[in-house]
Amino acid sequence: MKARVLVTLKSAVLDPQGKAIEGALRSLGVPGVASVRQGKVFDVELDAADPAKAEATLKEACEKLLANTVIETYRIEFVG
Amino acid sequence: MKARVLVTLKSAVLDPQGKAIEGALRSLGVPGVASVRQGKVFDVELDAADPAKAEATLKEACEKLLANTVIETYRIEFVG
Amino acid sequence: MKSAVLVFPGSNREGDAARALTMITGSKPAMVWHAETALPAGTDLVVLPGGFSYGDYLRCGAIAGRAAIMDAVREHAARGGLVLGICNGFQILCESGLLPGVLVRNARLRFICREALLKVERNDTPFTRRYAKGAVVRFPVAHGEGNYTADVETLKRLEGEGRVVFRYVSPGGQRDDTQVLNGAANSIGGIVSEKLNVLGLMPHPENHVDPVVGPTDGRALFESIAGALERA
Amino acid sequence: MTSFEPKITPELVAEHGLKPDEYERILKLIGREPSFTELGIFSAMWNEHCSYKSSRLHLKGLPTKAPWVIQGPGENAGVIDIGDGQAAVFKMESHNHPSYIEPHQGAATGVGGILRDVFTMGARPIAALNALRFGDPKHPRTRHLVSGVVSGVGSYGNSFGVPTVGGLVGFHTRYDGNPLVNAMAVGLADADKIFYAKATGVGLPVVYLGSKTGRDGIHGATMASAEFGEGAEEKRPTVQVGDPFAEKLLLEACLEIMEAGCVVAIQDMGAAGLTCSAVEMGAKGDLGIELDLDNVPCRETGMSAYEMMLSESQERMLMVIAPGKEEQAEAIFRKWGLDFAIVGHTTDDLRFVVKHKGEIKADLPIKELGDEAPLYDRPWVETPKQQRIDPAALEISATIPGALERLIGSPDFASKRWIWEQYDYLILNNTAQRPGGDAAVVRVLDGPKALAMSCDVTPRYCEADPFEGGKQAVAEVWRNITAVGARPLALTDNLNFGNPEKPEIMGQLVGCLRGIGAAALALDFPVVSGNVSLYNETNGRGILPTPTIGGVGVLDDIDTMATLAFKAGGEVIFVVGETTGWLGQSAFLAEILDREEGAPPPVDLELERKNGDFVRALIDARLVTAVHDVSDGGLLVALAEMAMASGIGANLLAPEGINPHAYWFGEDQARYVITVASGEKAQVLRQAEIAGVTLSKIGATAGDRLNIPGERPIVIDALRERHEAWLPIYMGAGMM
Ligand SMILES: Nc1ncnc2c1ncn2[C@@H]1O[C@H](COP(=O)(O)OP(=O)(O)O)[C@@H](O)[C@H]1O
Ligand SMILES: [Mg+2]
Repeated sequence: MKARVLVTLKSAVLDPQGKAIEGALRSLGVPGVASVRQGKVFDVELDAADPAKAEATLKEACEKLLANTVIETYRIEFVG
Repeated sequence: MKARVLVTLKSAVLDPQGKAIEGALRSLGVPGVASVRQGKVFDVELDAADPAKAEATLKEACEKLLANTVIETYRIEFVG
Repeated sequence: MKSAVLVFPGSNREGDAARALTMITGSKPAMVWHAETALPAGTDLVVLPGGFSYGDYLRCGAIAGRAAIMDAVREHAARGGLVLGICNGFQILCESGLLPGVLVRNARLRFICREALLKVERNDTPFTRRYAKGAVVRFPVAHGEGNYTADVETLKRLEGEGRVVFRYVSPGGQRDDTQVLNGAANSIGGIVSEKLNVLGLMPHPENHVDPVVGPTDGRALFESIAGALERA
Repeated sequence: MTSFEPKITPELVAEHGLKPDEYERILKLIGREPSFTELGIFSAMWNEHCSYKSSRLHLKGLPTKAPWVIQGPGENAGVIDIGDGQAAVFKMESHNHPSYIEPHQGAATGVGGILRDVFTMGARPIAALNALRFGDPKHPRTRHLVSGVVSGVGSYGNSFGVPTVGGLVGFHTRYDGNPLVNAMAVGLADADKIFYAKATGVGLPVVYLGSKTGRDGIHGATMASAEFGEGAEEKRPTVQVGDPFAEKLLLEACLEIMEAGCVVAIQDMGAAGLTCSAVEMGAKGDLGIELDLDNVPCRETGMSAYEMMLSESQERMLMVIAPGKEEQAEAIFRKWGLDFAIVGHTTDDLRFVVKHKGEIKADLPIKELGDEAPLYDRPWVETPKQQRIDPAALEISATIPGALERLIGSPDFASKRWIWEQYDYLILNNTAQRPGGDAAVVRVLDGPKALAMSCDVTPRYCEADPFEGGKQAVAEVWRNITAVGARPLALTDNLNFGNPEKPEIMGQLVGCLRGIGAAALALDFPVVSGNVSLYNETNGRGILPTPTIGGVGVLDDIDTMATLAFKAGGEVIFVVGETTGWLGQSAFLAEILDREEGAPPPVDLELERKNGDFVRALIDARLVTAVHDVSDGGLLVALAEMAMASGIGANLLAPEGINPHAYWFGEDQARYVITVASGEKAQVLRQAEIAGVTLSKIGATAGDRLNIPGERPIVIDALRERHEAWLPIYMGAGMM
């Protein structure tokens, strides 16, 4: 079973990478980008076939490790 | 207009980060994770309201900066 | 005094920390592998050294923050034992919940190795007793993710409780947020726990202890610890 | 399942970089048509990188011996005795092409490779250096390359935990499509505990250690093989990704099993991975090797024998383990979280046998794979000599201060702080001389001994006169090491050239090698390791000939170490050596007059030695307060660097009987600037007389400006600002 976990910064948290990218895009002459925020994506392959169990596993993975909930939020998506 | 850009490593490319996370999940006792690959996600806000134009802008941003097309592939998604 | 230096896969300044401790406190620390579940009996000081634990993949310090040994470190800290986290060690302390906040990529996104000036904001901690209050010291930094961030309330609390121990300053000794190396909130270089027994800092005092290789402003930090433990 | 393998066609042979006559050689050697896997093995063993087929003949002329040389060229790295039972282990290697394709990963894996070379020998890396050459700053790709290469070098070394203490960075349009990334590593080992690739003992396990094997870096024939393999859903990148974390674990694990006496032979898997490492271990030990690829830890599914044999996945090692030590070795590797697999054994039949899924994929004579590699005596022509430049014939409008300011702010001379501050140069707490000096100085253990190291070359000289340029590169490195007070002991070279099939290029290689050899011999500075990188060409135009030299020397007492910063006002400034005003191929000529012409400065090796020994003796006797060698940019640039490093200025004397521009900016060799406290002046003059060394007083330190009679004063702070400005502004202009 395949899943995707998206970890993004909470909106109140400063994102230096996003800021730098905005600046770089501007100086590269890419027009019309108002803002960029960078996050992480994890493509996870799971042994479980049961979606409920898979979801529980991923939740545990996020809470324990993948996201730092002080600054980040996460979202779990199932792909195919 | 909001868009999401997903940048992931091409499948044959070594992903040291994913590997380290797999190991960490294992030792944290999170069961049933067969493999993890880590990528980046960019949440982009665009001035353009025209989807075709927005797509063109994002493509340019990816090719020029967001993705390292030698080892990465990217995907553009429009969110709401 | 008995100190323990933790070693995680990917730690790389554990030797520097051990050398500084040995040189200044006169006793050699125990090197403790991350997979251990207990600290050596009678440990007074735990040092989390610099490096790239687990490659700093995922987030710096994240994986190490969840290592087996960290439960023992938490207990040690809860008992009032001293804990010093330097650079990656600071990152690990934040990730493990022993200190608030988090360290993210430097504002300019580049790794930076440079001598930095820091103001010693208080000298009533076990780590800073041998510095004058307000003294400006020179410690090197060597990090790519030293940009300290926390939410507004946490920052307010830290400042209100006077828990910022080291702050990056300009040569004049003034806090100067435009001069910071890494973009850290409030120019924070190091913070201490509520009970003052856990210190995390990004710069490397252990690399400025030996006149052969540079200034020696870091010595007093280790002397402070030794002194504090002697008195205790 | 019998895997399908492509037929051997002339096209396939060509795609493997083998010439028709080379293929004939293979047929004759094995008496039949090779299998696809065997063809891959031959292509790996017989390419330029592994076989040195174009350069081998000429490399033979290099002096490689001295009483202190423990291991010369031919192993993973050179080894020299530095006294007190300690050995320095070092080498330099290029990662030019990969760095052009993907600068960050290319440079990172270059650093990873050279570190592995050093710790394969049983040494713990204590320092890294890097020599970088980029194209014209105005070239559209240059900024991207600088940014990527520097972050790659830094990220790998920083994470691995080795201080990056020195290097060089140059720009020239001739590197536009061919940046050079030469990485050097220096390690420390007990002199009696060096490990080698040579296998001994029949029937011993051959063990695979480290990271898993993927399809990384399978070159040339990949396009062909991709059509046959599985999972070709996207165009396969041949880029290797470095994992410094894995390498750090590999280092610790390797040193631990070496210490535990488990290792008979060890070889890292670098270029052409498993193939080169296995063949070398067997061939050096006069043993056969049989590999069973079913046991190779793979990262990807369905890898063929061909792919496993040619994979260049990083952070891997091959070892022959001592009898009965397998379990202990395995436990150590598992503790570090690394793969450990027995993938074969040594045999007594001198065959290299590769098995996969019950099939024999290769069965080749192991010695001949290396020994019978083609060796070419390629035709070469000598580079035509150029005229000596007469300063009087030059039209110079720039004032001397104006020219200095322009030079010091130009890409080649501007401060490289923006770069080296991205490298951790302090870790291990032994860096006594940081980037910015003539040579880096790294304390050995707890001292007082230290190693001095430097890398250098002046490609402009090499192009104008390969022989003199080769000599000069060695002399300059020797001088840099001398200028901190150390005794130069040995060097490593990294020969970066264009296409050797062109007689002019081959002439550059031959000329430079002769020059390097002559200087190494005259200066007792033998070559103990090196690397050759050829075919650095774009659109038929070669790079400037760039034989980067990396040197190591020993400083017995770190307390005597000299630095280049002026120390105080009121001290006498002397120049050691003769100043004739040699402007041919000088930086002044190139940068200020936009002319890269003339004969480069000749190098008098006897004089180099005499002047260098003199300076070293002064340092040793603590008679000098600051020392800097005079290299490109000439006397005034050297003085400016000493002033900028300290904030102290100087009142300089006007030259007599010599064109002032040529005097201040000429690049005569074998020179040093030294400062002497006034009390020691007489003593120093006497020493010079005894040694027969030319010593000229050129001024005294004072104030915060450089004052040249008849010229406007040069304000040091302003000069420093210019010096520091160029690179950050350049790098900041386009990107983050
Ligand atoms: N790529 C680099 N990495 C680390 N240090 C560097 C690099 N490039 C230059 N440096 C350092 O900057 C200083 C000046 O370099 P350079 O101008 O090449 O010296 P030289 O006087 O020998 O010509 C040296 O200390 C050198 O080690
Ligand atoms: Mg020099």
